Amino acid sequence: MPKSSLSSDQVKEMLLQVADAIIAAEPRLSEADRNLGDGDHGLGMQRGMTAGKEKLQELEAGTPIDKVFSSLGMAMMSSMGGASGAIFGSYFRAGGKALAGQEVFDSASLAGFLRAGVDGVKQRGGAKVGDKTAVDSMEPAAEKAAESTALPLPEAAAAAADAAIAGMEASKDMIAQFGRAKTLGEGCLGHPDAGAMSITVILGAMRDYIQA
Amino acid sequence: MPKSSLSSDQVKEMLLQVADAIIAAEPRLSEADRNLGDGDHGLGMQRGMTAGKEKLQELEAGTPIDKVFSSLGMAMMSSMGGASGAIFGSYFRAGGKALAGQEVFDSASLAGFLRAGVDGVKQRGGAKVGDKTAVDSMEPAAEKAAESTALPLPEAAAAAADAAIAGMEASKDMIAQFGRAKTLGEGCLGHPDAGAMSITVILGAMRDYIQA
Amino acid sequence: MSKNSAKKIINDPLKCADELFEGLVLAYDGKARKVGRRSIVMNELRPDAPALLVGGGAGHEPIYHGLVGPGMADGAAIGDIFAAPPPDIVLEATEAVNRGKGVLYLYGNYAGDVLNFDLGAELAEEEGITVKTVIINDDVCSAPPSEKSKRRGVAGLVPVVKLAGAAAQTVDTLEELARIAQKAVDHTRSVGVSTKPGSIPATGEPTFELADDVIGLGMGIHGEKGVGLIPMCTADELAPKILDLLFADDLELNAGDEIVFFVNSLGSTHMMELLILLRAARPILEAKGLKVHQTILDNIVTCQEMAGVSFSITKLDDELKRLWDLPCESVGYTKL
Amino acid sequence: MSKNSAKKIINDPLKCADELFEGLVLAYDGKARKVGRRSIVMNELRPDAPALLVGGGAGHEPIYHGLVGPGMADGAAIGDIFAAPPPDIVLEATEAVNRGKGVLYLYGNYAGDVLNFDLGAELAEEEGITVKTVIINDDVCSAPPSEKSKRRGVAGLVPVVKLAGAAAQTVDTLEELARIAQKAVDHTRSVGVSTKPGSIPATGEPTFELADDVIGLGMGIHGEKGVGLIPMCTADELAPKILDLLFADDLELNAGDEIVFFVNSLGSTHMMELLILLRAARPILEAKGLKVHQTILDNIVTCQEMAGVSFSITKLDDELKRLWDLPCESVGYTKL
Ligand SMILES: Nc1ncnc2c1ncn2[C@@H]1O[C@H](COP(=O)(O)OP(=O)(O)O)[C@@H](O)[C@H]1O
Ligand SMILES: Nc1ncnc2c1ncn2[C@@H]1O[C@H](COP(=O)(O)OP(=O)(O)O)[C@@H](O)[C@H]1O
Ligand SMILES: [Mg+2]
Ligand SMILES: [Mg+2]
Ligand SMILES: [Mg+2]
Ligand SMILES: [Mg+2]
Repeated sequence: MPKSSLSSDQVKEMLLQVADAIIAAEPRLSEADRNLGDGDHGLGMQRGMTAGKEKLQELEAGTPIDKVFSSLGMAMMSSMGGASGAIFGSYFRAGGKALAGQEVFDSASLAGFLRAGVDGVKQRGGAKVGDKTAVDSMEPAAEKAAESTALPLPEAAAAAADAAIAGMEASKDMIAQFGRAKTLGEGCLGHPDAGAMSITVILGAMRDYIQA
Repeated sequence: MPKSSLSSDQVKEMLLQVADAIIAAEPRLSEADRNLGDGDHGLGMQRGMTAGKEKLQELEAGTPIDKVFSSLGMAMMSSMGGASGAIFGSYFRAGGKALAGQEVFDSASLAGFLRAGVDGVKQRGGAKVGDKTAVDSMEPAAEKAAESTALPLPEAAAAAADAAIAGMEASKDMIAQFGRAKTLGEGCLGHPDAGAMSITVILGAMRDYIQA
Repeated sequence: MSKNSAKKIINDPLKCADELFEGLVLAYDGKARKVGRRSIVMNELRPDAPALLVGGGAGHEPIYHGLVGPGMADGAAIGDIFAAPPPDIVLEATEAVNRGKGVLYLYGNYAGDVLNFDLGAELAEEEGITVKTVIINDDVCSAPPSEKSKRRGVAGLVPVVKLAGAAAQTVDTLEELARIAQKAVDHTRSVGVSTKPGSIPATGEPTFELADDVIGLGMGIHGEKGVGLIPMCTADELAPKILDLLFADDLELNAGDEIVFFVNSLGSTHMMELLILLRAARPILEAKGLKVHQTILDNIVTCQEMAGVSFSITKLDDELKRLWDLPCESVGYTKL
Repeated sequence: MSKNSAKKIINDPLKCADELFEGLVLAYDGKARKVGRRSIVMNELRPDAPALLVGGGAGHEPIYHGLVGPGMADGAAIGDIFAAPPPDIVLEATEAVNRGKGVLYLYGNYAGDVLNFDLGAELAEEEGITVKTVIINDDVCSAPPSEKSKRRGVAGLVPVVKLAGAAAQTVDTLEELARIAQKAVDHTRSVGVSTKPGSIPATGEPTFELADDVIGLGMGIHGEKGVGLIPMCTADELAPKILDLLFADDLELNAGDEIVFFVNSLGSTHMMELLILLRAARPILEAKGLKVHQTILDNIVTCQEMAGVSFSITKLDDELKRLWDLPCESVGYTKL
């Protein structure tokens, strides 16, 4: 049954499913990075989410929502390394921080998480929309979620997930300014950014959990 | 027209043809060495015969027969290196020495050359018949030539060349005791020795020159 | 255990980074030790001196973590295969090498390394440790001179770490150490080519494609694009192409200048080819009036399965030359 | 120019030996010089001392000719690819290293090397130079201990040349030098494996075949047959197999013995794998009570394109340990 809001334990359950979705998507994510980078993005995300699952499972029942998110972020940051360890770690940590004090996770929380997350990433990495990075999925998802705070959570989550996909699609036409792909120039064209693809997997899995 | 004996200049001409025959046989000789050794026998022989040709061409007309042979041997020894540089260098040097003072090359000279050549090789390398080395072609050729001193040179040369082939064929059934193949044990079986194959090329080219 | 099509002698392809790290600690024969999760630090450190910390992803051995030793780096923070070390590993290494005089981070210019070392520096500053950073960006073909901050760090890191390591044995302040390291970077340029793709142990798949009849000119050590593809050619044709790119860059090289000339193999290119390339390159260097103070030929900056070479030039002034001539020892580079 | 299917950066495949030699002379940065046709000799030689001459075929770089230097060999006689140097090259090198105290020939046990060095020795004796010969035969898998004269020389030549090189810096007679070199040989054993075939530059063809799912256990450095083929396996499975073969041989290794442990790559096996193998091997050495005095991990004894590794153990007694601890420098191996 679609969930209109989540308890902290449900958030944890959701993030465990997010982790499984990323782990399952490893070959696709690595393949995307092979086209533009060094081919290890899926492996890094898999490593980060495997560590994240362990960390999430250790959390006591009722751990505050912000801590649930930031625990995942910390686990990713310290297990992954690489660009995406810092980027996705910051995403969940900064996004989580915005939810301090919140006892349920609803459409507004989603918007708050996505906005603070992408802002944290932009501050950390300096990339902006159009640079062919994960930001190209993060930013439209955050914008869409901000427009959708009046909608029920399942619809808001779906809208955000769709926006992330559109962002990833848009990244195909961009020339990279960050990361290993930045020296490819026009050689980038036609390939989506691997980190943006990870964001679509993450938001897709959140939507699936919320809608199920 | 078949030649019943050779002048020293004809010996030189014959050895130039021997050199060309070996150079042309390079792929076959290397292939034989790939089966049992390190695959370079043809290359080494090619190098040696190329140097040998140069040396032969520099010789003045009328250079004594023994010097013609030993010049080739010296050129091979100092350009090839490897087992076959020493072995084939010794063959032509020791074989040539036996012809000192001879003004024509006839059936008896052939027998003298082949005997002294194989004895020099045996003394240098310590291999005997059955050890799967060039000696397995050299020795039967020398024996056959010794039996054929009463025959005209073209027939004696043909008999020696045939004996060398038979020796190479026999080497297929031997287990190597020398050179790189010695650790192969039964893995040697079925493959002819590369150095023995070179001897068949050398004696075959001598026969062809003498018979032509 | 994932499949590994590259026929490598390993165990679990996903554990390569941890296991090679354990091997590396043993390779130091008791002169360096494991610290924390995945850092390596010399046992004997010069007291009251600024520290030199290097680091980066694994899979390029012996760099960076094989460059720890007397006269080289004091320690290294090590990431997973092709992944910069996470901030907590940077922190654990920072704490272990610090002797109260601060720590210089010296690493190659890759997004992941910059992000993680910066995060590590923030954590270290919270612990009261002063950190300075010098980023190695010697790869001429990755961006024009006007955009140096976009240039990658490649094989030039070896002479740079050697020079900074010598400085770390002699100077007393972090500022001095950083100044010299930056000078070593400013005086170093590299151009690389690739002939065969690399692979990641976890997948065994080639990380890029390269036809049999082409060479990637200016390619990075993961196969990042450079100046373009050129037809497969001879050593005598390739050496001047590489040197032309080096000479065209903004490091002034004048007749009489002394240099370190480093011919690096990406790993699957053998020493014979390095020697034949050196034979082609040296007369060109000499024709330009350059004096080779030291030649290095080795595979020190590598990439799993990858074949290719790079030339690095480090121009020595009096200060750098004095530092160069000090001895050093490490798993990756040793000099009497 | 013959075809060269191995995608190597060379020029004329038939000129590789000459050209790598020219490159090698340059790599020595003026410390060694070209002598005669294809020999390399140190410029500064200890006066009135017995000389150490090494040599062999090319294509295995950096050995042998890359092992010339202070504390290593005085000179090297170099053959063509995979071919021992001819006698006149041995002679030219002999004359150049001799300082009136005679010359020790130290090389690997291959038919071609024995034949040509013996011929060279005869020529040298004619010139009044005393020559002694010590033949390196460390390859355990090439013959049983009862037939040591049939054993090949493989990677163990590196510690042997290092020890003999140190001796050449310290002893005064050829007899002493030969005694120590022979002791180093007697104290050294190696076992190698191969995972991918080599090739000869002139043909570019693989010199042997090896299926993707097998490893040649005990194979020589040209792919010569060893103990047999085993299924492709992990580093943790392979290390004990190699060590068992070493331990089963006739070099007594007892608890408390100190050793040099050398993990060599045949060239296309990367450092990561050497490190992972070292991690697997060291606990087994320690369980036997052996003390590793020095670990060496490198590709010093190689074969064009070939992948594979070997373990070499040199047992140090007091005399060898003292010699081991002396510094040395060369293109192929340097130690502080
Ligand atoms: N500055 C940045 N801001 C946002 N995302 C970035 C930045 N730099 C890199 N990334 C993301 O990281 C991804 C690559 O991650 P990964 O392959 O794991 O790291 P690495 O580049 O170290 O191999 C890119 O596809 C991109 O989405
Ligand atoms: N002791 C020996 N006596 C006679 N022939 C020998 C001896 N050792 C080796 N050979 C010959 O040399 C051949 C190999 O020559 P080659 O491949 O050129 O040398 P290498 O073994 O140095 O690569 C063998 O096939 C064999 O015929
Ligand atoms: Mg990547
Ligand atoms: Mg051969
Ligand atoms: Mg990476
Ligand atoms: Mg050979």
